[in-house]
Amino acid sequence: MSELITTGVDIGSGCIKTVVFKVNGDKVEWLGKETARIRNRDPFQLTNEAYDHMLKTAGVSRSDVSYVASTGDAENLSFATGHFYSMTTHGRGGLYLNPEARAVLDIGALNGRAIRMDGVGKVLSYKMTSQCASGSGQFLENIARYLGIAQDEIGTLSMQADDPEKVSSICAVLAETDVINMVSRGISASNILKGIHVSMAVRLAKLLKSIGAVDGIVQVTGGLALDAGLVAALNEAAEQEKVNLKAVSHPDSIYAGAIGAALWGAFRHEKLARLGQAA
Amino acid sequence: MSKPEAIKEPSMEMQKAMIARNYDAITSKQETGRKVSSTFVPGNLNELLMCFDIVNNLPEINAIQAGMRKASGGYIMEAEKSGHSEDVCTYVKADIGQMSKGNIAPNGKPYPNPDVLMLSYTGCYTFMKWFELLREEYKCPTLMLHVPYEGDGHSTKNMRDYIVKQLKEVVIPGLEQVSGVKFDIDRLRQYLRNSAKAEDNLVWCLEQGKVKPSPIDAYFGGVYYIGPIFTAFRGTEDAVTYYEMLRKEVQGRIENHQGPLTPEGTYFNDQKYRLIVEGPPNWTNFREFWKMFYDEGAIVVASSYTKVGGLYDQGFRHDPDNPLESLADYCLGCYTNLNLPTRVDLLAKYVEEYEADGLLINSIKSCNSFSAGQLMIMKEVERRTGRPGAFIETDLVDPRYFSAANVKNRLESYFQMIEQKRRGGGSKTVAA
Amino acid sequence: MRCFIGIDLGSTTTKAVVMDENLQILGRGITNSRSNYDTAAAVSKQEALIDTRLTLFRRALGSVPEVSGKVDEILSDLERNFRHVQFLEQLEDLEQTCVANIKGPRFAGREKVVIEALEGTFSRLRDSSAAQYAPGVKRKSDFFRDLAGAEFMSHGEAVCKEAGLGFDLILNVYDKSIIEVENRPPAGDMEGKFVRALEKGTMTGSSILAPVQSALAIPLEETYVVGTGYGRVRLPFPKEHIRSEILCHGLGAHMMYPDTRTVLDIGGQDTKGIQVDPVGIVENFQMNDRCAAGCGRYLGYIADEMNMGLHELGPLAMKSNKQVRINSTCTVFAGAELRDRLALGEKREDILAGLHRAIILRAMSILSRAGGVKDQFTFTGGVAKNEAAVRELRKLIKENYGDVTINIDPDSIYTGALGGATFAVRAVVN
Amino acid sequence: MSGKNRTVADIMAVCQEMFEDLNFTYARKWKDAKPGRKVVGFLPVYSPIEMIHAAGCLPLGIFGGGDQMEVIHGDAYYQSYICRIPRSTIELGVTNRLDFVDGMIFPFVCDVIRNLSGIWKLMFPNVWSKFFDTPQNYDKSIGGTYYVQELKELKEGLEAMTGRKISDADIQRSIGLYNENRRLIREVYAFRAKQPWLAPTSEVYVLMRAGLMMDVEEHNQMLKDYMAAAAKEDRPKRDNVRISIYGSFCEQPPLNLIKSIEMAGCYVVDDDYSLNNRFLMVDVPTSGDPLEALATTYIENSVETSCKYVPDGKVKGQFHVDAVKACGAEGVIYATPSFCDPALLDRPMVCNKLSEAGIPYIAFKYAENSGQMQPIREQAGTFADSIKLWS
Repeated sequence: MSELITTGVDIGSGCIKTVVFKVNGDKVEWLGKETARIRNRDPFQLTNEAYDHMLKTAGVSRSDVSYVASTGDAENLSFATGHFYSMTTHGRGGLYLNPEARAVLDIGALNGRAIRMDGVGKVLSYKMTSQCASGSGQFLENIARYLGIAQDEIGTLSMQADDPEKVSSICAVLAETDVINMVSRGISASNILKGIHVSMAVRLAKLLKSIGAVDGIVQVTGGLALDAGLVAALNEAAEQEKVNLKAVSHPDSIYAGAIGAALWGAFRHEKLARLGQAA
Repeated sequence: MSKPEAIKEPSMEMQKAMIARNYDAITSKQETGRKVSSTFVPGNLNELLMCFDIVNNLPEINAIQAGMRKASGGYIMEAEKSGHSEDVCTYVKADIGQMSKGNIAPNGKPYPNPDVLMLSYTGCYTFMKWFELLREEYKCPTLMLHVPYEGDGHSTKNMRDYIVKQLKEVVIPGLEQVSGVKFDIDRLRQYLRNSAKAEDNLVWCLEQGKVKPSPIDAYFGGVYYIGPIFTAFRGTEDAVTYYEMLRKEVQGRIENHQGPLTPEGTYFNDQKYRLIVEGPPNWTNFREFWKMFYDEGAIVVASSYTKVGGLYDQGFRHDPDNPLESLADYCLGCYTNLNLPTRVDLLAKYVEEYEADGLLINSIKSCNSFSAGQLMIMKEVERRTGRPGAFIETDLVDPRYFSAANVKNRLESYFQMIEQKRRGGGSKTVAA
Repeated sequence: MRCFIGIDLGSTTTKAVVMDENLQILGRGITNSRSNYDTAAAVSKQEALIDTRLTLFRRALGSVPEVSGKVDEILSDLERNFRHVQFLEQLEDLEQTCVANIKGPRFAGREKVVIEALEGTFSRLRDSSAAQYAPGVKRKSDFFRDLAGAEFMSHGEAVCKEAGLGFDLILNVYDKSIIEVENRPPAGDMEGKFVRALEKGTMTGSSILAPVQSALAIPLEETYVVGTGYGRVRLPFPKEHIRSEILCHGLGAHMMYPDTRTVLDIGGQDTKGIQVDPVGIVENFQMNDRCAAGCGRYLGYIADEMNMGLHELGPLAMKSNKQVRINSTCTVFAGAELRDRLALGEKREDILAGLHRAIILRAMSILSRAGGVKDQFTFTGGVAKNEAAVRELRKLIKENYGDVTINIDPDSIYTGALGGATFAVRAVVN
Repeated sequence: MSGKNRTVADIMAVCQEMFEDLNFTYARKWKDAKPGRKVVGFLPVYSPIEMIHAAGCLPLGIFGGGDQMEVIHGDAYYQSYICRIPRSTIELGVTNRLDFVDGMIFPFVCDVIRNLSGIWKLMFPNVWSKFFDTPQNYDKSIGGTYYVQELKELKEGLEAMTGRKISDADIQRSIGLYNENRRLIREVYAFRAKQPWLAPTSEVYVLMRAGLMMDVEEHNQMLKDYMAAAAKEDRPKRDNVRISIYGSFCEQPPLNLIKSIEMAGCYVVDDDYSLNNRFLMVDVPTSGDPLEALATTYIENSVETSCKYVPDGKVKGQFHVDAVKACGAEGVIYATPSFCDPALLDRPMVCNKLSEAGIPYIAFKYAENSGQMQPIREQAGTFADSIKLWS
């Protein structure tokens, strides 16, 4: 077993995340990280730039890297050694951020993903939300923008709600109209945001239950992991459901996919090396 | 202005008491030792079950009760959490969700496990899956009665023979085994005689929708009128009495030129629009939904939902002289077991015979048996009658699918359109 | 004079039409609906009354021999200047609101820099506004939010870059403030603004001033108002003043084209297919169900996603010669589908062409559901202004229903309000 | 071109063309080739197409419109919560793409397809159409007796349409041909299960779909040719996992979905796509009363799928567990069309049975025109990852 450098690249719908690790058996050292917002740019070109910038900051050169693991929408990334799918990587990444976690809830712009894993990151079951988007992060972002609220204000405001207003419509466009109606009825931004958080939380709690995650720590990852209002709503939903789940976040939650990819990359690299020796 | 005191009619009180007694009979099975079956409304074999002293429990009715109590939303979510799809029938999910929430009957006592699942699968595919799912839960005997669909618009001898054979060789022996009671065909004949009597009076009441103003509401009121005959009471003396009582009340309203009672307890006399309605009602917002009609002066004079448990107004009667054959014919002839052309014929006939302004379809997300093809039905009925149709969408017991603003918008547009056409006078119809 | 007003409160825009008792249209007004319906109704009505004044000016100038042949020019000059005055007034309001919104921990210690950046941005905005309102310039939108917004983005980003400041901070202040500004009831003093516009204009001379002033003096009496549209139940009108939007659309289309039999309206969140008889009475209608897939908002999302103006989508799609098949018309997932396709290397114009076709296919289904298309056919609503959508519609109508006359009025977005105004006249005159 | 010289690419070109052809050129040509020929369409899941063949007609499998058809009028007949196949089938009808079809059989699948049979009667009153209700009672003396009579009525219907009597020998001959077809199909499935890298499902699927649209003898030859040609292909074995796909018996997924699953690291080694050709699991006897032979085989030896009642609750889902073991799959993808009542209501029961047997599974929904494959790749890919990394 020897020391190796491994990197993870996670291309999401709005943002690119890259990380670099030094791995030696069970010893794992995080050397660097970088995010870049896509905003109408070519994601692959941007990835190249962000990746090089990260390596430079970490003092690593491309040739030092043993395994470049991609995840997310990066199946076609030209310089990747191998690709892992996002639920594989988020499970592992969540575990890295919180070794006690036995489930991960990855909340992205369009889909939510629930993953249940064991103590070494092996995925036991998982499920994605699909279909209509009124419960998605994208919807929340649109509404916040409409209400004139910055991303980092959402959580604080939501937690000040005293009488959350439920969004009933299934279709996001009609739900948006619901929200406009609420504003016209004088409902506060706090109560609107909390209402959206609650309906998202209920859906996500349903998702967790359906994969058999009914107790223990749930690590929240993905773009919305830092929304404290959503995390609070999740814990309330869990309490209402009388399940012993505790949703927690981590400042580096957004990197979970990239971290997981990098760590599985190392795992795979060693496995391949062993197989190579055997052959 | 003070609110006038709500009027209630004796038949309503009687039905309420009948239902309460049945729930008590179900929930006290441990004490009484009676056997309980679960079964469905369309094609139910109530008279046959009575021959074995079996109490009849109907999960559809329980789901409706949960819907009207506003409990179904929570049950449905519960079922979806355990892996049921958002796409499928909410009766099934309300039933399954209710189980994991203690399975409490409206009288506050828990439902006992059924002793037999009597799966008479008439006109609805989902019934089959529903009881396969319940079978996994209760692990009790399941008796399947396959009723072929009238795909070509009529029943055949082969279908009838097939059903009678299943009754003789599967259902009756199965019920004997579950109940320990020997089958007595004369007992069945007596019950069927009662059924036919009650059916005569029901038909008379439903046909009074032709009177102006209509003394009945054949949809919102109709679901109450059909209660006893569609559920656990067909064949009982109680049901015979109930329909005699109902007939007298309707007769009384006709004499006084009164419309039916609204839930607010007043007579709905000022009827501006006469409608035929196709499809089941929404139960979670039943009163709100009904109010959208009578507030605008719309009365339902005939409906297809009041035919799901038997098409009595088209002449069918349970027949004591041919007991098993008449049960087979009953199953075959339930509304949802009819093919689309037959449903179109029937609805177009109602529009004409009941002098309605048009056909309104309440399309239910849960129920493909009803819903798949309703837009075709509307087109055809419009074409044949020259009277405009309207289409609204809701669900049985899923509150997420009742958008009051959406439904109200369509209803108002429809009523205003009828009104405008009347004022415009003589404007020709959509018929091509 | 007696004015009959129809107001169509839609989910994205609110429209008003003013009619006289002879069913002649005097003016049209539009605003975006946003959150305050009372304000939206008031603004659209005011806009329609402004337009009414212009009509009255036109009538007045018609009898002035000196300006014969030049009336169009004079009026467009007048309107342009009037709009510019209005724009600057709202811009000032926006700036003040923005400055007032710079508070709280987000800005702690940075207030001064942020204010400076804002002032810089607004000063550039004021400067560039003259060019926006120069003669012959086509503006991207009719709404202050869109006009100010687009300029704010470009100037703001530049100013922030120069100042080494994050743009997100300023953008957030803007988002907060624009909603406040939009939801304030409109400022009055229409006449004053017209006078200022007159002064600003290049035209002088007493031959114009007098007739214009006399037209300004005519009192506009709101005789009867009818409300319709998605938000009609929230309008502060008694029930008899409210009509279903289906009926209003049918009647409005009939008023524009008396021979029309089938109407398609694609609005922000609903699509309607309506059949009307020879006197404008609705015979049959269908709308989309609980899902707003394929409605006008869909294009709004796409425009946001592509960082383009709504008006620019059609022209870009017209450049396509290889349409991409798009199967999902779910508005929110449209963005995902778009990214998916771009990632696969498809061209923007080809994807856009496919998206336009997808919308029209949805509409074709609703028309089919409502009983098909009969001669004449009228297409109304905001999407009727989009040339790419219209092109697909023409193609599909021809393929499915043969040679049918297709009417598209440049003012078709006002169809519902026009129907409403007609009902208002009928309520009083008939 | 036929026989040993045909390559996989040749065969695939023929199948692909038929699969994509929304004008059914093959069937039109077949019909025009001889005067008096008739074509009878049938929908999923199961119809006894031997009967159509015995009547001298071409049985034409109609599986909706796929992802290349723009549905305009079809949507006018269905609410948004109804699956896609009936819409695109109606679209095929109203756009005259099926104007040469003389008869239609709508077998029992669910209430939606059942009601489609009525719509067809209203829309095309001059086309012979039949709702074919197979028994849900699996007692030979009850369900079997009923079924024999139904087959007899089907036969009479076909005779009335063609104006030609169908003899027992006709039916027996057809049964013989379809027995061979089923045998060859079982061989192709076994071949793929053994060496999935040589017979990717994106090919096998199209081969089967085309088979349900062409003359059975032609298809029999094609199946033989395919196996011979595929065995010769130089296709490397990849580090993929072996999975079975269930739940897709009626509305079919777009070909891209199958490709996406394979791309995400899965070899499909069993499936229930276009099930009609494998519905009967054994040879149907060619002696004795042919109607009774068909009925008895249906009663005693047909697959378990969601549109059949399972009389014994204890074995519900066991069929799938056995199938997984038989083909050596490492996991199951339960992929169902959106709004498919039979499959979605069955899903919890079948999946529980798989869990009990220790078989990993995932479940998702699709439509025949699904355009977004990213979530599909992600789910199938994670599934493959999980089996690869930890199994």
